[in-house]
Amino acid sequence: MSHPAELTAIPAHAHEHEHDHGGTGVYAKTLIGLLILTAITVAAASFDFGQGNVVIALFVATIKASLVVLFFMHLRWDKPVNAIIAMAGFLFLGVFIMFCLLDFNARNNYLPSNLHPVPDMPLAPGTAPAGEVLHTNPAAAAEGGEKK
Amino acid sequence: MDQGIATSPHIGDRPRPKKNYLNETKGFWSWAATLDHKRIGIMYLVGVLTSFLMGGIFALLVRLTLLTPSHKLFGKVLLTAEQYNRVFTLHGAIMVFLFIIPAIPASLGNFVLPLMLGAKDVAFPRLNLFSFYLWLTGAIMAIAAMVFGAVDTGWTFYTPYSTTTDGPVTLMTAAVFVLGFSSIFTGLNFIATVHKLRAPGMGWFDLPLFIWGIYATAIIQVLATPVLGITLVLLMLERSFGIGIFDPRIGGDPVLFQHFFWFYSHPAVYIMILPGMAIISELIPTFSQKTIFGYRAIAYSSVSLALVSFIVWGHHMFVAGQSQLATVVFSALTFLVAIPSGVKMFNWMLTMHKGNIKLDTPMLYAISFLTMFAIGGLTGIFLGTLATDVHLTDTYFVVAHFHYVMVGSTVTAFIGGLHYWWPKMTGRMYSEAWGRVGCALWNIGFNMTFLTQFFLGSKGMPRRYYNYLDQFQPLHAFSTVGSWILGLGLFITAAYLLASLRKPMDAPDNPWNGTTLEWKTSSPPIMHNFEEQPVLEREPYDYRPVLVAK
Amino acid sequence: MEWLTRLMMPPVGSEFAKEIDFMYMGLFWLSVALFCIVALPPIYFAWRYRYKPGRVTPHITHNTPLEIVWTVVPLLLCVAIFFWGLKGWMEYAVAPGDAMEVQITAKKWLWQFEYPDGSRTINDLHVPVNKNVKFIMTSEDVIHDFFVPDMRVKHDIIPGRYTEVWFNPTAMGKHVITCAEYCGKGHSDMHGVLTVENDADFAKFLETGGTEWEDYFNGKDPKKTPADWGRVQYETKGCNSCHTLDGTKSKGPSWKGIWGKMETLNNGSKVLVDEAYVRESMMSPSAKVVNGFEPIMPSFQGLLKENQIKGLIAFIQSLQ
Amino acid sequence: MSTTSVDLQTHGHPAAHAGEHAHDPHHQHHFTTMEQQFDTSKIGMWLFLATEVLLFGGLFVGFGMMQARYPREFVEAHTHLVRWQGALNTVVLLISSFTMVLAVQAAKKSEKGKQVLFLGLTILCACIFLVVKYFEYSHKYEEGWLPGRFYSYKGDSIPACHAAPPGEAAAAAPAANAAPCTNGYATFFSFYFMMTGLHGFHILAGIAVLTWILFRAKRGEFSASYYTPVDLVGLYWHLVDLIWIYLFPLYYLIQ
Repeated sequence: MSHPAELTAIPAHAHEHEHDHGGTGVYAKTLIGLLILTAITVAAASFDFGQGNVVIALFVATIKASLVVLFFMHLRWDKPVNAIIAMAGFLFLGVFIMFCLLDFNARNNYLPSNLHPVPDMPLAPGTAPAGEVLHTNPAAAAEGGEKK
Repeated sequence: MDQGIATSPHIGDRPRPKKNYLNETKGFWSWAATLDHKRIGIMYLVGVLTSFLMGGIFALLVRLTLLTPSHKLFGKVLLTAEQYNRVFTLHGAIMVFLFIIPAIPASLGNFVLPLMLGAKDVAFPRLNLFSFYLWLTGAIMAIAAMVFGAVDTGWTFYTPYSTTTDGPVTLMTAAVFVLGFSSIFTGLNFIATVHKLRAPGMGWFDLPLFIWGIYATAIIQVLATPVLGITLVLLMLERSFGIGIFDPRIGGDPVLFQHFFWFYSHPAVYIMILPGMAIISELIPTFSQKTIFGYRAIAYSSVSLALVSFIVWGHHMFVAGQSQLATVVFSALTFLVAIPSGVKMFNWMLTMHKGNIKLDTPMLYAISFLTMFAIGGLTGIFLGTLATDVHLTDTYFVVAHFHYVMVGSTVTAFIGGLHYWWPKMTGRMYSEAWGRVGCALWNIGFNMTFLTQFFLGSKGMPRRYYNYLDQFQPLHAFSTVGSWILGLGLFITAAYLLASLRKPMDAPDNPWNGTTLEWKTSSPPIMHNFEEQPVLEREPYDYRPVLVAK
Repeated sequence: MEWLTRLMMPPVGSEFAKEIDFMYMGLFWLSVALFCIVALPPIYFAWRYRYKPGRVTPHITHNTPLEIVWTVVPLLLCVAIFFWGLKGWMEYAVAPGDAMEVQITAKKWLWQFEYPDGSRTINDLHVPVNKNVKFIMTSEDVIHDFFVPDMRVKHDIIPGRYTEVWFNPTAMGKHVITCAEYCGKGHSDMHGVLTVENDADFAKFLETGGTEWEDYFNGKDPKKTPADWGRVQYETKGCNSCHTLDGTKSKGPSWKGIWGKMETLNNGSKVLVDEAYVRESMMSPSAKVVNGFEPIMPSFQGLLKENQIKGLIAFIQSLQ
Repeated sequence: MSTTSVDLQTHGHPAAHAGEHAHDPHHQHHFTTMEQQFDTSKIGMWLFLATEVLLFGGLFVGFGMMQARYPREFVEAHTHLVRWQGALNTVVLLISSFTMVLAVQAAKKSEKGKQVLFLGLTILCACIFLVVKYFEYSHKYEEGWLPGRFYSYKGDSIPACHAAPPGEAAAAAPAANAAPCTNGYATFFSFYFMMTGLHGFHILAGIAVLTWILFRAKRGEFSASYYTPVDLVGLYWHLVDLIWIYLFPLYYLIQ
């Protein structure tokens, strides 16, 4: 009972606040920042840091994305609920990536990808024609198995 | 209908207004182009119930085919193996995507949510209508796919089977893609509505628990469904262009498809069950005439179920070839689901304690929900536990488990909710006596059909089997007989509900002595829901008599 | 309570199955107890507090200690069950090092089993009793699932990858093998028979090289001739890495048209390529090396069964 | 909508608001105030953007997992993308975001001329982006760097057949019958076309809505009291930019 809905809580002059933030100057600075970061990330890519290249590229991209979200998309001044929604999107994407990596990084049981069609076994009635069925060399599979 | 409610604080008997949302405007276009959430809710209701009928017929067909190992009925083979595979796929796909996902949120939710909030409509009425037409488009595409030979992939579309099998798989996945976006827009609409269109004086913890459930559902709809969309797009492209992501012949990974699919489809289980729980949270306090026990616990458990549902999808893949590390992590996280579910059960139980319980039809369904959800939830422990899951997964045990959750719980709650809001939606009371008969048959039939399947599963009967070993025949036959009783119960329910529509309007504004705002307007409501903007004066489920005197 | 276990579970085929049954029954009784706790009280309350006009209900909004109890106790219970399940699963997931390895190739809709000595069977799996057996599985088309209910094990079989499962059978006799991942029209007919037998019987089974070869020699199926069996050997025993079938020279002579030819050996003598020579070349390849080739071929003594040699001879014979 | 707004008056909505806002034609009946209506639209838009993030996110996850599966092939395939084209497009999109935000500001300040100018510039940038994309795509097409089964590049950098994990299984690979194996390469270009294609589709959709907004701005529909559509289209446009900010390094820089 004690929580008034937002619509009654909005002061009448809230609308005017919208004009206060931002401004051409802020936007111009943001753009310059974004262009500089683009230059940095392009420059960094011409050096070989090994795995570091990916980290740098994605880190810079995240800074750039944050600038866009905060200033161009006004999230810096916007109502918190919109920020929560935006973050939820990225958060759940992160969950998705994280758990998939948890699986993929721990895998070690791929067959050699040199699969080739070998019609070595009669096909059960109704199966696809021989050319479409992959035969994997069981001996190769076993070898892969021992090598993990 | 009932005595004693005249003294209740929540009754507001006014003369029935001449105009209501049903008769304010007339003609085809007044419905087809309506922006009114109540009419859109009714259109959805008709749509999902039609889908339910369709899916139900396929279910009965599946059961009938499994009656005997020879699949013969009166000397004729009922379905061949290919037909059987198509029929169970259609049953699954229709029930999941066309019926159960939109069932509660889009039909009852659409109708009730703005009323409960004291709002005139949902936040984006045009988007609401658009999402209904998306649903309709998806339904038509699914039926078209059915006409063009139907698909035999199972509703899960597992690769590489789905990328290599014949049939209109692309059309069917496109249909599901469209249905997904319908679901996204419904969820989006509800979140915005709950945030911005609450009646004056209604804070977050004054929301009816139905709204909390629908809100939690909407979070999943918005955040998980896009991944289903992209998964299906990838599947279609894999089929038509061989892009090499899911099909191992061209370098893809079928287990990646399962990750993609279950990232949506596990949370989708909560798109199905959370609204059911939401309805139960309304029915139990109303028919116990007692305030809800642990309001905040129920509200938080809805949202936490929604969030936890995103991090447990790997439990569908314990033996599917994901890494062992992932399997262990997903099993551990899966057990988290049990906690909020348990919390809800205990709260409902304690709400009934010392109540004043009227066993009207909706309440009978609510109690049925409690028993069936208990069975569905507890058998989930067998499947979440790694060692037993290895034996039980991909068998009838799983089939029985998810039917207890999706049908025994969600559909039971849906039917209960339908009875609960039927007077509000149609302005008419249904036959209480027949209602009880229908509920009894539903319970007997359902438990006969699916309790049996736990035994089939633990005995080692794999799912999606056309032929089975003779030793399973008695159990299959028992299950099939159960499905007839189940069907009869639903038929009776449909019959008396439809029969009630022929009566003149006789429902009082608040037949159940409910406390939420939808009972404050007339039955059926007027076009813009309330004569005056309602202001929340009492918390929901407040049955204290002190305030009666006031 | 043994009858109840038997009512719900398939026959016990291994010690692991016994453990799973124990765990299953433990969870079953736990579930029965929890069902009584959460689902029966509402039914009792519905009767005990049935509607009476004018009855006033108490306004009880919550009870924090009680709520903490029913959050924490189930949580602890869940943690315990998780570790119990993990313990059993570790046993299933990690095969012992000394296990005999059997290759499984699944395809629509049959099982192909290959033993370490090269013996192959279709849908007919034999394993010795009380020995650890590990299965290394892959699929040729779609996902299948190797499920032996009596052993309480199953695992998906994925094309492009191999997966493993193992068990130690204790119950002699026949058990059902079944496919548990939907794979199309013949999914429900994709059965195999697992025969658990004593060491002597198993040795006898291996000696004859499994049972699949019989299909190629009994003349019943025109698509299964001894030469076809030989082609299978050519591709799986590694012959194809040195001998071509199209006449081009590789590390060894091509088999095309070689049958019945007089070959010049590296010592200048000549030899007729007939059954005796082919046999000798497989068993002691360096004895007579064809001119122009290195003596690099390993001996296949003990690696090829009689039926396989016969098949290979028929195959070479057919390459005219 | 028209019938329902008539209903609004007949149903005695609190008169105070009606007076305050002087019947703004854009005011929908079920909102009490324009402020509430604006905030609701914003929430709706942000929710939509969250779904967009997850929609694209699926492709990012797919790309990441396939890169984990085929690290060597992916790095090699990367080298076929032209870095300066990607960089140019990045700059173009960043500038378009800047002009977009100025257009929103102009709408807030009721400056009609500036609105039209900046919206026009934004559309221009979008078109430049598509032109660059066109040259990129046609180059790929000519070389046969195409998705999935259309991959037909015959260049020397792709060996006849790969074994994965690299080298290990080479011994087991029979010399005969080694068809050129494009697994991984074809997958890379599948993702390249899917992700830039979906992004390009969003650019196209963006051009369509921007044009629509441009015409409405020309008619002078937007002012300080009502500029919701400009604001929402702006948010959408920035998201399209934001996705490119991730696509650019992922495809053009990591080599």
